[in-house]
Amino acid sequence: MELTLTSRILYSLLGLFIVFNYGLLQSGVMRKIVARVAGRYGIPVYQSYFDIIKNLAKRSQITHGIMFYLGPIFRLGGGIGLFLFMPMIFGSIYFKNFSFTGDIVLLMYFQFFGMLGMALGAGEAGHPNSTIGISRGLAQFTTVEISFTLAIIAIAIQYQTLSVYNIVAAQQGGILHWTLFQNPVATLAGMLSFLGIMRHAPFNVVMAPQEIPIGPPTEYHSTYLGMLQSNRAILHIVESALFMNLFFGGATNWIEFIVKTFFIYFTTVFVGVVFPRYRVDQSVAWFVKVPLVIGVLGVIYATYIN
Amino acid sequence: MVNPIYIIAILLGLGFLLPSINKAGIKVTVTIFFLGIIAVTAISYQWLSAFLIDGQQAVQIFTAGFKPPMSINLQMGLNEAVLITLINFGALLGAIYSFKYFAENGIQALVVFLLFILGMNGLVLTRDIFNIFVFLEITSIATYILIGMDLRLKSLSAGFKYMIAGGIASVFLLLGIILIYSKTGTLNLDGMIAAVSAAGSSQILFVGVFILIFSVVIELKVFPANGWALDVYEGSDTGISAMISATSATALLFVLYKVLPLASIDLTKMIVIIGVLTFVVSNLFAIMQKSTNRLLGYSSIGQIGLLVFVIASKDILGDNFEKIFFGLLISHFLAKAGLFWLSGIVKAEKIQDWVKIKKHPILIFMFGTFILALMGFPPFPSLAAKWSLVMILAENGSFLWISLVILASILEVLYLFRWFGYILKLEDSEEKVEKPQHQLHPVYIVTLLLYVAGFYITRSFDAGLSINFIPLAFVGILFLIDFLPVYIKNTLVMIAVSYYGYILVPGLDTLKLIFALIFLVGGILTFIPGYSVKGKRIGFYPVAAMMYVGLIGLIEAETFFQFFFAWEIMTAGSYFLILRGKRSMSHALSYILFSAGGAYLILFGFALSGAETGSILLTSLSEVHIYATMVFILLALGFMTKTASIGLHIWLPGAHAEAESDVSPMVSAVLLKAGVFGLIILFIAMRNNDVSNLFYILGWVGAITALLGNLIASFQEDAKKLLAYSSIAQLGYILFALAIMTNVGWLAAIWYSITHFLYKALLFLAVGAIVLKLKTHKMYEMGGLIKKMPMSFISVLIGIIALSGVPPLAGFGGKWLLYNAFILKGWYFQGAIIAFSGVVAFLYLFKLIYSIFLGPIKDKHRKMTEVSVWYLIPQYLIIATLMVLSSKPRMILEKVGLYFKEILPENTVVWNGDAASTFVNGKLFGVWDPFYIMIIVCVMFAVLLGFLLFASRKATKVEMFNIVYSAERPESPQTAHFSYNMFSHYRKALGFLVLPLVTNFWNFITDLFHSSSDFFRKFYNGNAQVYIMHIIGFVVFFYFILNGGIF
Amino acid sequence: MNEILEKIKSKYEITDVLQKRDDLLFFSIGKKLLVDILNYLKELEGFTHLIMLSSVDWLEENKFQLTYILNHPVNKYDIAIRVDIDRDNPVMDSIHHLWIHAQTDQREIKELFGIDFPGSPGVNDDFVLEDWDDIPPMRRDFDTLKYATDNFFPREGRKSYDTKEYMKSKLYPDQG
Amino acid sequence: MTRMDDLKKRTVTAPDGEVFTVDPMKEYFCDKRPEVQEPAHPLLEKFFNWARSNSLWVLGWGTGCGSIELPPLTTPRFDMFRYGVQMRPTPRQAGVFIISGYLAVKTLKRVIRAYEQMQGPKYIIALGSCTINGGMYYDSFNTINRLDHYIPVDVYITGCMPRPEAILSGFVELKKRIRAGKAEGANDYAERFDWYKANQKKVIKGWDMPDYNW
Repeated sequence: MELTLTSRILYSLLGLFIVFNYGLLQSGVMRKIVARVAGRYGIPVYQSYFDIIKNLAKRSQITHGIMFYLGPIFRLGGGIGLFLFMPMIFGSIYFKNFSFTGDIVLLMYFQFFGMLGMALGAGEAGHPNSTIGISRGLAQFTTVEISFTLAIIAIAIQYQTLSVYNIVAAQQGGILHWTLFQNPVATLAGMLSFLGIMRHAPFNVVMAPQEIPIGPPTEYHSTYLGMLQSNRAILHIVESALFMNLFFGGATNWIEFIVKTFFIYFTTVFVGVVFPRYRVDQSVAWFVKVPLVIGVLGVIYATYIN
Repeated sequence: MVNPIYIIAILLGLGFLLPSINKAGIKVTVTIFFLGIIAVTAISYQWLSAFLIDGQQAVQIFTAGFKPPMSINLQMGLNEAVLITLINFGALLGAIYSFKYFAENGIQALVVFLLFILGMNGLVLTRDIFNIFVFLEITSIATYILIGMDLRLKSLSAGFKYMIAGGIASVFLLLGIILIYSKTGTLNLDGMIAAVSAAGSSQILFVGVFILIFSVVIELKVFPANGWALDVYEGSDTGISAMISATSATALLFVLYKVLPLASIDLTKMIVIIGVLTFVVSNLFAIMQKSTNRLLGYSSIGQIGLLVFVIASKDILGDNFEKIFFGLLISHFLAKAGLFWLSGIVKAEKIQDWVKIKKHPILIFMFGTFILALMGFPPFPSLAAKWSLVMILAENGSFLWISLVILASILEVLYLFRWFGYILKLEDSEEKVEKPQHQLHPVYIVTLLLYVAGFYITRSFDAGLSINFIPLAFVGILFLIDFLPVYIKNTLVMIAVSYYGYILVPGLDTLKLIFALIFLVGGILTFIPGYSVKGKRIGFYPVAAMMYVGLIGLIEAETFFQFFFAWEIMTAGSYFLILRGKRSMSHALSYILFSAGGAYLILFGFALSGAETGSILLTSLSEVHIYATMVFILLALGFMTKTASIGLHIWLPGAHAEAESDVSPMVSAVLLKAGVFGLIILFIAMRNNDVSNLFYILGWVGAITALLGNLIASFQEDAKKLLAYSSIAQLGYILFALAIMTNVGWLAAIWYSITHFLYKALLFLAVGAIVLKLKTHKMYEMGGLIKKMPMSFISVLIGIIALSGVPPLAGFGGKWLLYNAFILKGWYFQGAIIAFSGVVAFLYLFKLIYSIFLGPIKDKHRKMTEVSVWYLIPQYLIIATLMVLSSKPRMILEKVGLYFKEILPENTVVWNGDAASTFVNGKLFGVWDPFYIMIIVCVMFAVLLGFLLFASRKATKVEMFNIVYSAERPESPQTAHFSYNMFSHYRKALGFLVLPLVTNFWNFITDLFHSSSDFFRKFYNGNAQVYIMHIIGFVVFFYFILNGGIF
Repeated sequence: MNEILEKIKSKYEITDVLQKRDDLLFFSIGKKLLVDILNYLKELEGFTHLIMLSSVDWLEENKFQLTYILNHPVNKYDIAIRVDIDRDNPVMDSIHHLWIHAQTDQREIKELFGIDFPGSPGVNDDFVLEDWDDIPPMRRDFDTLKYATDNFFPREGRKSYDTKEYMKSKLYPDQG
Repeated sequence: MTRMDDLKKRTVTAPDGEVFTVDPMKEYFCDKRPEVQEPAHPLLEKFFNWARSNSLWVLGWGTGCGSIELPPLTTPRFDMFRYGVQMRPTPRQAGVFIISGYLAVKTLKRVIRAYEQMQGPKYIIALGSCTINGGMYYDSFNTINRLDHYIPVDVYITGCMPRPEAILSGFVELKKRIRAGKAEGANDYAERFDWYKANQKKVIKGWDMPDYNW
C-alpha cells in the first residue's frame, strides 16, 4: 500500500534521524579505531555530539554576505537531498523516501548540488585559501567521476536499468548475486572512485589541515559549522549507502544497512590511515590512469557477460 | 526603330566635328558630347525594349551596298542589344565620372572617348571578322591615348605596355583572318563558321582559327599573358581603368563568344582550362596585394577569367548560358566600375589607408554592396548565376571545376572582406575625403542598379522564383532610416520580428516551430538591451535584421536554393554584426572565412544531390545513393563550421568574445542553432541512406568537441572567451546527441538546443553588461561585485546552475536524456567522455562566478552600480522561462517525442503526469520527475534557510578584510583574490589535451597560401619585354599542346 | 697557520695578534683596510666562509668593536678580524658584495647597535623590533629594566634572592 | 618604518572615469565594537557549558617557547583527545587559545588579532611564569610582563615550561571553570574593552589594524 504524502514525509524524517545519529556515532567509532591503531584511547565515541552542540551554542557569529550564508544551506541540502532521493531499505515501503522521483543519474548530479553551494559560499568568504581549496576539490572531483561513471555504465548494461530500486532488486537472492561478484572489475573501479569522493587520506589535499588551514570551510564557524558537521555525518552514510546499493546488494533491514555501510566506509578509513597525501595534479593524473583502465575493463566485461 | 548604323554614324561624326564645334566655346562642345552619348544609349535601349517587349527578330544590316570588307556588316540581335545598352550606359556614367579628367586634358580627350565608345559598339554589333579587327584597333588606340593622356610616368609606361600587347594581339588577329579567309573565302562570321565546320581538319585552317581565337583571348588578359594588364590597371586613371575593366572587357567577351564556334572541341576545352586557371591564380595573387588599384586589377582579371570559362563551356550550360553569363557579367560590370570610381574618389594608394572613409556611412554602404556583389552574396545577381553554374557543372560531373571555382571564391572572400575590415577597424586617420558630387552620382546609380539587377536576375532563374524578397526589402528600409534614434529603430525591428513570427508560426510543424521560436524569441530578447545605447548606432539595425531574416529564411526554406539564399544572408549579416566589436577585425575575418567556406561546401553538397536526383527539394536528399557519403560529408562539414565542432572551431572564441555586449548573445545563443537546424534536416533526410558509420564518426567528433571545449574553457582568463569555449562544448553535446539517431537522443539534442539558448543568452547578457561597465574582459581584474550588482549575480548563478546540470534546473534534464540515450544506444565510451566533460564544466563555471562576483572588491569598483535595466529585463524573462521549463518540461518534450516518433522509433520516452521514464523491453530503465524534484529541493532549502535565519540572527555583518589570513592583515584586494591561473595544477595534469594543434594547422594553411602567393607574384616583374615574352610563350606553349596531340 | 699570518703581516699592517689555538687566529686592523683584507682572504687565501659578524659596545672607550670571523673549509682554519669604530659616528663600509648574507647581519647591527652600513640592501628595515622609537636597545647606555618597568606592567611582590644564599638555605636548612 | 602606507587614503579612478577617494581603514574593516553576549536561560546554559567543556577546540598556534609541549599531547602517552580536546587551524573555529610562554610585543599584536577573531565563549590558557610576571624576561625591552592586562586569561599553568601533564591538568581546571560558568573572559574583554585597548596601544606603536578585528 502506498503511504500518504504526510506519512511519507514523517518516515523520511525518521530515516533521516536514524541516519544522522548513526553517522555521528560511526565517525566517532572510526576515529576511535584510528586512535587505537595509533595506540591511544582517542576521543569518546559520542564526541561528535559535543562538537555539534558546542558549535550551535556559540554566542557570536559573523557573515560575509548572502552567498556566504547560503553555503552551508546548499551543503546540508545536498546531503539531505541525496538521502531523500535514495531508497535506504530495499523492500520496505517506509524507508523508500522519494526514490521514485529519480534514478542513479539524479544521485550522481545531486552530489554536485552540495559541492557547488559550498564552493560559492567559501568563495564569498573572500579567503584566498578557501578558494585554493575549492579549485583543488573541483579539479580532483572531475577525474574521480570518470571511474564512477564507467562503473555505473557497467551496472546499467548488466541490469538493464538506471533506477536504484531495480539495481538492488537485481542483486537480491544470496551473496553471489551482488555486483561484487557479478562484475568485480566494475566494483573495483567504483570503490577506487569512492576513495576520491570521500576525500580521505590519499586524496584529502582539499581540506589539508595546516597547509591551507582547512581549505573551503576556513571562514565557517558556530552555526554554519554545526550544519556542515551534521552534513558530513549524513553524507558519509548516504554515500556509503549508495555504494552499498550499487555494488553490495543493498540492505533489507537496518542492521544489514548499518553493518554494510560501516565496512564500506571503513575501507576508505583503512586506506586513508596507510597512504600519505597526494598533490592535486598527482591525484588528477592518477585517476586518469589506473581507475580509468579498470572502469573500461568493467564496461567491456559487462557487455561481454550481458 | 532607328537603324543601328546611326550609332556608328553619330559617334564617328561627332568625333570629327567636335574640334570645329569647339570654336563656339567649351560649353557647347561638352553639351553636344553628352548629347551624343545619350542619343546612342537611347537608340540601343530602344532596340533592347523592342526585343524584350514586342519580340523583335534579329536583323542584319549591310551598309553602303558593298559587300564586306569594304563595308560594315552589323547584326542587331537580343544579345547585341543588351550588351550595347550596357556598354553605352556604362560609358555615359564613365563620362560623367571622369569629366574633370577629360577637361584637364583638353578637347582631344572627348574625341578619343567617343572613338573608344564607337570601337566597343562596333565590336559588339559587327558580324564581319575584318570589321572586328578594325574596331579592335580603334578601341585599343583610343584606350592607349586615354591611358597615356595625363603624362604621368606610371600611366605612360602602362599605356606603352598596353600598346605593345594590343599590337601583338592584333597582329595575331590579322594573321588568323588571312589564313581563314584564304581557306573559306568569306569574311562573314556565319559563312566562315559554316565553311570551317564543313572543311574538316586542314592544317592551315586549324592554325588560322587557333591564332584568331588566341588573339581575342590575349586581349581578354588571361593568366600567363596578363602582366601588362595589371600595370595598366595600376597605372591608368581610375575612371579609365573602370572603363577598361567594365565596358571594353564586355565587348571583347562578346567577340570571343562570336568567334568561339570556329574552334574545335580541344581548343574550347583549352580555353575552359585557361579561364578557370585565370580565375584561381589571379585571386591567389590578389591576397598579398597592398595597393588598391593593383588589387582591383587582379580581381577584375579573375572575374573576366570566370566569364571566359563560362563562355567556353557554353555547350554544357545549355539554355541557362545566357542568364548565367549575363548575371555574372552585370555584377562584375557594375561592381568593378563602382569600385574603380570609389577608389578614384577616396584616392587612397594603400588599402589600409581606406580607413579614412570610416566616418562616411554612405561610402561604406556602397563599398559593402560592391564587394558582396563581386563575391556572389544575396541579393545580387552573381549568387543565382554562380548557383546555377555549379548546379549544371555538377550534373555534367566536372567536380574539379567546381572545387577550383569554390577555392577561388574563398580566396576572394579572404582579401575583399579583409579590405572591408581595414576600413572599419583600423585606427581613424584624420585625412579628409572630399566628396565631389559629380563623381559620386555614377556610383549611386551603379549601386541602385546592382540591387535592381539582383532582384530581376534572381527571379529570372526558375530556382530563384520561390525567393520572397519582402524581408530583404525590410532590411533595405532599415538602411534608409538609419538616421533615426535608437529607440525608434529598436521598437520597429522588434515589432517586425514579432509580426513576422505571428504570421509564420501557425503554419509550422513541431521541429520548425521550436527553432522558429528560438530565432524569434531570441531575436526579441537580444534586441531589448539595444535600448540602453544612446545616439543613432549607425549600421547596427539593418545588419542585425539581415541576420534574423536569414535565420527565419532557413526555417521557411523548401528548396536548396531558398536554403542557400537564406544561409548566405545570415552569414553576411552575422559577419557585419561581429565586425562592430572594437578588436574584432581578425576574428570577424576568420569567422567569415569559415562560414563562407562552409556555405560553399553546402553549395557543393546541394549541387551533387541535385545532380543525382534532379529535384531541388530539400527532402530529395533522401533519394541520393551514388554520391550519398560525399553529399553527407560535404553538408555535415558545412553545417559543422557553423556549430564550431573541433577542427572548425577556432573562429568562435574570438568572434563571440570581441563582439559587442548585446551582439554576443545574438551570435552565440541564437546563431549557432542555425548549424544545428541544418544538421537536423540533413540527418532526417539521410537517415536510411547507408551512412550509419558516418553517424558513428560524428558521435565521436561531438564527444571530443565537448571534452576539449570544456577543458580549454577552464584555462581562459577572458570571461567572454570562457563562455565562447563553453558554447563549443555545448554544441558538441548537441552534435553527439543528434548522431545517436534514436528518439531519446534527439529529445536530448532538442532539449539542449532550447536550454543552451536560454542559459547562454542569460550568461552572455549578464557578463556582457558587466564587461561594458567594467571596461575589461579579464576576470582577474574583477571581483567582489556581488555587493554592487546583486541582480546580475542571481542571473549568473541561475545560469551556471542550469548549465552545469545540477538537478532542480533544466540542465539536468539534458544530462538525464543524454545518459539514457548513449547507454541504450550502446555508445558507452563516447558517453563516458561526454559525462566527464560535463563534470569538467564545473571548473570554469565556478571560476566565472567566483572571479567576477565573489572575493574582495577592487578599489576602483567600489562606486560600481547595477548594470542598466535594459540588460536585466531579458535576463529575468529568461530566468522565468528556465524555471517553468525546469519544473514542467513535458510541455515541450512530449510534443517533440511524438513528432520524431515515426522518424526515429527506438527508445521513446513515456510520460505519466510530470514524470518521464524510459523502458527497455518492458522493464523500467530510467525515471525523472522534474516537478517533484523541484518541490523537494525548494522545501528543503526553505526549511534549512529558516533554521539558519533563526539560529544566526545576531550575526555581525563584516567587511572584506575581516578574514583570518594567519593573524596578519591582508595588504590589498589583489592579493586576496585568487583567480589568475586558478587551475594551474589541472593544466599540469591534463594540459597535454589542450595543445593548440588545430590553430597551428589552420595557421599553417593560411601561411601556405600567403607565402605561395608572395612567391609566385614575383612572376610579374614589371618590365614590358618579359610580359611580351610571356604572351608569345603562352601562345607557343598552347599551340604545341594542341598540335602535339597531348591533350 | 703561521705562513698565512706571515703573508698577512707582510701585506697589511695588523696589530695585537693573538694565536688562541693553532687553527684560530685573532688580530685587529684599521677600518680602511678591512674590506681589502677580507677580499684578499676570501679570493686568494681560500677563507670562503664568513661565519659571523658581531659587534661589542665599549662605552667607556667610546668605541664599537666589530668582529668578522672567517673560516677556511679545506684546512679548517678560523681567522677573526677586529675593527674599532668611533661611537659618535658609527659608520662602517658594507661587505654585502663579498657575502650576500652579510646584509642581514648588518641590518641586525644597524637596528640593535645603530651602526650604519651605507649601501647594504634593506639596512634600515625592521629586523626584530617593530616601530621601535627609543635608542638602539643593545647599546649599554640603554637601561632595559627602566624601559620594562615604564612600558610594561610589572607585578608587585617580586623578590629576587642571592642564588648562593638561597640554595644553601634550601639544601641545608638546618645550618640556617 | 611601518607597513602603514597601503592603508593611507588614496584616490582611485573608476572604469567610467569618475575619480573618488578610498579610505582603507574604514572601508576594508568592520569598525563595530564588541558587545557583551548574554548567556542563555540558566538551565540551558548549564547544558551548553557541559557540552562546551567536553569539546575544547584549541587554536593550533604556538606563540612562545612552551608550544613545544603541545605536540606530545597528541601522542599515545598523553592523548588529549580523551578529554575531547582537538587542535583547530583557524581562530574562527577555535574556542581555547594557549599563550605558551614569553610574549614578544610583535607576537602580542598578532595574538590580539587572532583572539578577537575567535567566536563566542573563548578561553585563554597561559603557560609558564613569563605570562604571569614576565618570568626571566621581566626586564627585557620587548616582552610583556603581565598578560592579563592585554587579554583576559582564564587559567595560568605555572612552570618554565609546564610539562604535558601540567597542561592536561590545566585543561581539567578549565573544564571545571566552564562548567561552573565562571569562564566569561569574552564578556570581560567586551566590558573593559577600552582599558584593554589602551594597554595594548601603549605597547604596540604601529597600530595598523581596526580596534576590534572581527
